[in-house]
Amino acid sequence: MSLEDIIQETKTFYCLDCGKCTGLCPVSRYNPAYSPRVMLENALFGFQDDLTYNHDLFSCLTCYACSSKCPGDVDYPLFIQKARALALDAGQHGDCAHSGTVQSLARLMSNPGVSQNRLEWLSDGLRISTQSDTMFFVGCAPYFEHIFDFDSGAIDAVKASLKILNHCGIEPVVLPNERCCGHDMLWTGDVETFRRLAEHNAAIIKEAGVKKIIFSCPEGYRTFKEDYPKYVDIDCELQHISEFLADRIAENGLDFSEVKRKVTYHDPCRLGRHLGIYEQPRKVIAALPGIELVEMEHNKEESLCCGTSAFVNCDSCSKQIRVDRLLEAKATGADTLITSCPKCQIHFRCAMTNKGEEKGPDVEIEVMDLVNLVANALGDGHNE
Amino acid sequence: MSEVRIGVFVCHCGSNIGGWLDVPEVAEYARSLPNVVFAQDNLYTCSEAGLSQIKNGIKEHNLNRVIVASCTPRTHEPLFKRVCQESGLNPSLFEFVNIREQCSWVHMQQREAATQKAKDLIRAGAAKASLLEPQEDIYVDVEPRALIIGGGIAGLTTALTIANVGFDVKLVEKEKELGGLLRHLYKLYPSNEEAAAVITPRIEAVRNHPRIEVFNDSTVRDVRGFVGNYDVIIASDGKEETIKTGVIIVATGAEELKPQGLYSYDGQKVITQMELEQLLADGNVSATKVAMILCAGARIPERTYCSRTCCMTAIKNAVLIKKQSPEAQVYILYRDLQTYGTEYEEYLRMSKEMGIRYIKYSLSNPPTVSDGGVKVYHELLGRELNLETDLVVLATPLVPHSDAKELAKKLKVPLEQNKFFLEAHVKLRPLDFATDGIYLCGCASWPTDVEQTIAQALGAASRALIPLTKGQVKVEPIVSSVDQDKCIGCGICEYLCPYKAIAVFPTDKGDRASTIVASCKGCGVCSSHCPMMAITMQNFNDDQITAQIAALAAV
Amino acid sequence: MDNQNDFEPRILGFCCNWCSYAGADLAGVSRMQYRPNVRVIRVMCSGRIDPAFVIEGFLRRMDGVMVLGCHLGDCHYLTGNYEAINMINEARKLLEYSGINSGRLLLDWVSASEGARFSEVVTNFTEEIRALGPLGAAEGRDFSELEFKLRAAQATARGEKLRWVAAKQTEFMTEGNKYGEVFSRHELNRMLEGVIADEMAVNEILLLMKERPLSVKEMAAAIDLPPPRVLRYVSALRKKGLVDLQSLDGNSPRYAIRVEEEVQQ
Amino acid sequence: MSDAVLVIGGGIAGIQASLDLADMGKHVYLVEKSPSIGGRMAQLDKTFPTNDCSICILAPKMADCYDHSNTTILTYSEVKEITGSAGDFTVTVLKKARYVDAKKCTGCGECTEKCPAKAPDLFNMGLGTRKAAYLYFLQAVPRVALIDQEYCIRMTKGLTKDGKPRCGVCKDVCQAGAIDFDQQDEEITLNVGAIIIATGFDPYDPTSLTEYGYRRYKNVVTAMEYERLICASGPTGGHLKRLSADDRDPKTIAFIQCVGSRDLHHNKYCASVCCMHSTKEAILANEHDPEIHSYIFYIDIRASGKGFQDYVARAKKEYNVTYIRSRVAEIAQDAGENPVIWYEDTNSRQVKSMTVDLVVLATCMVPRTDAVGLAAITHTALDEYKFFQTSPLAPVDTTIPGIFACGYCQGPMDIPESVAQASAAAARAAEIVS
Repeated sequence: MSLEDIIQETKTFYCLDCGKCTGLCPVSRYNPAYSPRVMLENALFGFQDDLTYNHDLFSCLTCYACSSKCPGDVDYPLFIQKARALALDAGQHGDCAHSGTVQSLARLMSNPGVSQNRLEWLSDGLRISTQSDTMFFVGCAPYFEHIFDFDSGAIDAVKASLKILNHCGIEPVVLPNERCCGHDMLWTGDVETFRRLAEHNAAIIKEAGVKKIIFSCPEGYRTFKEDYPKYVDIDCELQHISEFLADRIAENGLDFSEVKRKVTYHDPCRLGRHLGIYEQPRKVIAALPGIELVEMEHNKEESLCCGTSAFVNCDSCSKQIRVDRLLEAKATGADTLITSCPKCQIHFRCAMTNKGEEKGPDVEIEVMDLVNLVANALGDGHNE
Repeated sequence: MSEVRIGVFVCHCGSNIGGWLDVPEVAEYARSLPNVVFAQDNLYTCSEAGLSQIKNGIKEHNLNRVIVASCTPRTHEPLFKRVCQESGLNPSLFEFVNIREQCSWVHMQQREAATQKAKDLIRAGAAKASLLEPQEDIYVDVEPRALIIGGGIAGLTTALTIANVGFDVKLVEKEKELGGLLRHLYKLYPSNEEAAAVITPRIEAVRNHPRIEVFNDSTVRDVRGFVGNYDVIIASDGKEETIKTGVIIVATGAEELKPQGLYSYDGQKVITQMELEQLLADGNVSATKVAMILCAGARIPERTYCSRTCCMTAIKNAVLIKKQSPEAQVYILYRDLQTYGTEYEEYLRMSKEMGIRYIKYSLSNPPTVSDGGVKVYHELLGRELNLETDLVVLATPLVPHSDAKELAKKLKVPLEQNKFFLEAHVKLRPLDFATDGIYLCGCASWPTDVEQTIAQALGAASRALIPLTKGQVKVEPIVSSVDQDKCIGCGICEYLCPYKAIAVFPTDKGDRASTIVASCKGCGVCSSHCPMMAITMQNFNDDQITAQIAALAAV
Repeated sequence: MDNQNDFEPRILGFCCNWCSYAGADLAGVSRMQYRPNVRVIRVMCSGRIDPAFVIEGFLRRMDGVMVLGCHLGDCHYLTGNYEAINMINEARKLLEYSGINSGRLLLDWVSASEGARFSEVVTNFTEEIRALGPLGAAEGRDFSELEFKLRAAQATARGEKLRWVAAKQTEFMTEGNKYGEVFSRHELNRMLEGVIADEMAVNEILLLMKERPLSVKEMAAAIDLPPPRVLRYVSALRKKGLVDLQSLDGNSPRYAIRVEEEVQQ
Repeated sequence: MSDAVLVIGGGIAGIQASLDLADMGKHVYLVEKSPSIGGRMAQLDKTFPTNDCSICILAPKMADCYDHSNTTILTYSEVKEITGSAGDFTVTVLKKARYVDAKKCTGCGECTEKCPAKAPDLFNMGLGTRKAAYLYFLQAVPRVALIDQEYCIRMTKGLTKDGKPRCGVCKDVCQAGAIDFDQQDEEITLNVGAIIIATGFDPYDPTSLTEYGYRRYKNVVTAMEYERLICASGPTGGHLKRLSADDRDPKTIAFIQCVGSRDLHHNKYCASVCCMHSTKEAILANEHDPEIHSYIFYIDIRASGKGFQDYVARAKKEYNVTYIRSRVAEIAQDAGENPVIWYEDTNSRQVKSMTVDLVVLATCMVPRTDAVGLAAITHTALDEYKFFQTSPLAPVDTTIPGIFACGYCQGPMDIPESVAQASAAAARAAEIVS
């Protein structure tokens, strides 16, 4: 793909040079050198090297804060995604967080021969099947348990999701040979690895014969929904678990025990701005008796990113964004910060473990995935 | 005449007056003036509420003079005079005192001084009002004919509209051919129609219209008369012809500035948009690396205005080049893009989609043109770009014709500072001149695109049709009158009157001057020059002015 | 005398309806701030301004008079402002003869689009008058002295003789008099000045006699003219039947205004 | 055949078209939906580029139009049906009940004074309240009160237990005996030869631009609200102050351009007048208080009309107005309810924030919501933006012969252009009914 192709695909030429993207960009506020607008403008005037050899190409969070409000409707995150592929062709990699472990893992998984022990987390109480029409896509949570030196909470969320599905009478298919969805590969420019992963997943899903896939990870959900169709066929209904829950609650209601919490909800970029899902998680929270939901200054469409995506380029700027977000959460007076993305949770928890070294402001707040909140409220009585 | 009973209505004009001077105090003061029997303040005297207060005041206090102290008589006098008339008071017994443009708006930080000045002006107004006399309206017939100056799209459109309603039209064009600026254009934005296809049928329609007579190659030599009765002397082919007409429409257009000395303009490699139009029309554009520089000669200290049409012209021509050769690189160097409205903004978007690139430059760091290239600092990118070019096109502003000033003088209408014609009111009377019976449309007034020009031309036709269909117009009764007992028939007034509206006639007392009312425009030169002080200007007579002076001076 | 700094000049303004008054309106809507010293009377044309109005202003103790018209060539009435030049020129001479600094009279041009210029002209003129001080200050004379002269000037301005010459200026300069003699501006000025000198003297004499009967000598002393010249004027007035011999002061006859004849004023 | 003309919409365009035709001796029926003619221009404080007081120059035209012997003004009325064709249209107009007898009402305001029921003041853009019995605005033409049945206690609350109406204060205090609770809507049939549509615009609701916090933050207002705030006959009597409880006078004001305009997510087009009205509003702010510093955030300054460039230059030089090239990204709020503006200064390419006292959103202007209905009634076509469709070469001709459109309902334009178009429409109509 040439630079001109990228301009055409992302409609970069519609840029009004108005600067709204840059003004909205969470990165630009901390990194004055970083300007989405100038990045686009350079591309329009053919300065390709200024793009591919630019460290800041990897600073973008692809959070869509810019494009969702772009008056010219330029798809900047897509532009970045494609430009990173160009950069990779030129031998340029971004700095990846956690020493690139996540990326390496994904590349490893793209090798068809590799064998994994994917279901080791499955405990006795949780039921899965091989016959159901519904599949639950686990994603990378089983690996996250082992990568981070703090409790990522990722696998707990998977367990909670399964508990919820079971409670609703669903024993989903969970595939032992499922691979990383490829999200991080795609967004770091490694299209080839992404394609291999997509093809693998498409094949095993087809083989499983399921009709519907439920995700608790917004990245997997987005990738299946928006990116897979360009490479593979997935002939299934796709749903995020918050959508699933909102539907269930609207249809029959669910019997919840009281939740004495004051919570605030953090919209993950992939679920929110990428896919427009703002109301369902809030409806789910509102359905919990006794709970109080307070909104942060930036919520829904204006929600702030957690500061890192695709485990790329996690620097001081990312940390600052994260701290700001946690401070916003604390400012609401909530005792719990709810999110529905395992990665948001990881990044927030990471920020809190780091706080000692930086002697920054107190950002300690309980962070919990929406599914954990719901699963807890379902109580033991319902959990056979 | 019975006792003088003056009512004074002092207007707050919202806060326009009330915010800067003490209106109630001024009204209170007015009440103390000689002959003033009633005074009140109103929030907006010109509102329905204010007007009915005037009516009530006249009725309840048996007023026989009304003073409104508010804004300028130049806009609101007719309204208040009408209200007086409706209340049975002769409108000439109304006096206007301007305490807004003359006081509150120009002495904003001097409340006391402004209040005092308002009192003084009202005192003078009351002094004059006491001496006002009722006048009867004067009506004159309108010659049922329109004369249009300029045969471009504006003039042609106006001519057709007026003729279609059923009036004779005389169309004067200084060039040999009709069509104006459009004759030099290739295609029009945003419709992409060929200019020729637009103008030619209209020229045909005008040529074939039984009610329209065209004077090609002709100029206006002189204009005399007044609304309804203009005599326009047309010079063509060395011959002169006088046309009697009721109304005159100025549709003389404008011309493209030739950018001599700007950006290495040479008419070859560096050309104007209109020169490019010609090349495009002839299919003679082979350039594939084109830079267009906007605001060439516009929005600079010596010509501050934005010519409104050049951005779209440039974009349209850029699109034409790009359509002709899709591989062409076209850059548009701009300062602020004027793609206002719906279609132009869409056109801009389309041009970007086609690959035309926009570069913003600033006046302090303008592009430089050299052989084969343009160097420009892209303000928004923060870097200098070296554009290789084989053609540079300058978008230059439309400027008034050099003879506009002369025509303005003949018509006795004003020009604004850039020498475009100045309308009666920039907001609400865009197609009228302050002089009755003369109208304007199109680029003569300001650079306008074709759509706007047509709208204005139709609009000017409407304005001109008012006196034409009415058949007569009212003349302000500000005319001179001669005291036949004092007059000695010296003829000085006849000599000085610019309108030949006063002349010496034999009478049984000997030669005496008298006024030709329909021709008199009320300037008062006769009155100030009469050796015998025998001439009175109605509504501006010596006694009234002297009373005003005395009242202003009284402390 | 007022302290120069506290002195707020009182200025009378005349604006024509089409240009300068419109310019004042524009200054208004544009909120151009200027000194509040000028009181404007709106007339249709600057050519309407009779020199008598100007004199009247000073008689009423205005410190300055300002006449604003359309720019030359832009007059709504074609030539009105050229006539204004003639009239103001005449008024200026009358002021000079009355001992008043003619800087107190301004004729200038402001178009309908020159709001800024209007405010500038007003402000500048106000400051010029402020610098001159109250009427009489720059002249070094009491107002009562000036008043006498101004009353004479007023009568002169309203008198047939001066009005005739003044009104004929344009014709004399372009087409000439009835003998076809075309006059230059300089010649006309001399003619005008001659008439003014005579008429001022005559009117001063009449004013003096209005107070009480006077001898030629007394009159000559009062208006600072050689007695023979005063005698000439008095003789002319007698011939016209305006003045009568009233009594004798020693050898000198005293003259008085004829009772039944009112001097045109 | 009829030589009368129907004008729909009583704003400046409708008024001008009516006046031209009436002066030509044609009978004009002017139908206006609201209780008074005057339209949007009546809501403005001043007009650019001369700072003429808007109502001052409009009011005489309103009065002329209403009092003209050749006009019939139907306010508080709507066109319901149109049949026929050019030269001979039959029009059905619904004249809504005012519950006040227009012939008797003197507009004295007594009923308004005493009415106990409050309603949002729509003329003041919902800032402040008016009564259920009200005059649409101070300079309303005709000066006839009306009763808002949605808020009138008598009409909403029903009878008391003993079968008596719950309120009737207006009727009691009206000395002219003009209050008539039994008044009914009326259908009027008109025969006209031509129709002129001049329905104008609505301001675009900026609530959907969530990043600007309109309605969330008290000190973020729209330009139309600002016009009312700064107008002497507005809800604050012309005292420019913040809407937050602190009531503070603003010292710094940010004017944000292109709010919902030139934006593919909202309205693609340029509303054409915002650069200039914002410039005017900034000038007015400084005039109210010379300490006020205004910032105008723009993309392109569209100042191409007569005298506009000089006006902008004066705003910079004399009125403490700073122009910043940027489309504002986000408006937040600090603890003192001060709006915090985040933006990229595109000339310096720096992301900056600025805390101001007041934000004014120059919202896009969109066709009136009922344009669609009117298009259906008249069978005229709308363009993709829902403006009445015309062509550049016949700028006031709709797609139906004999029906013309002028002013903002035809496309974005300023007042002089609307006036010129209104005269143009009058000329076109005159060609038919002459």
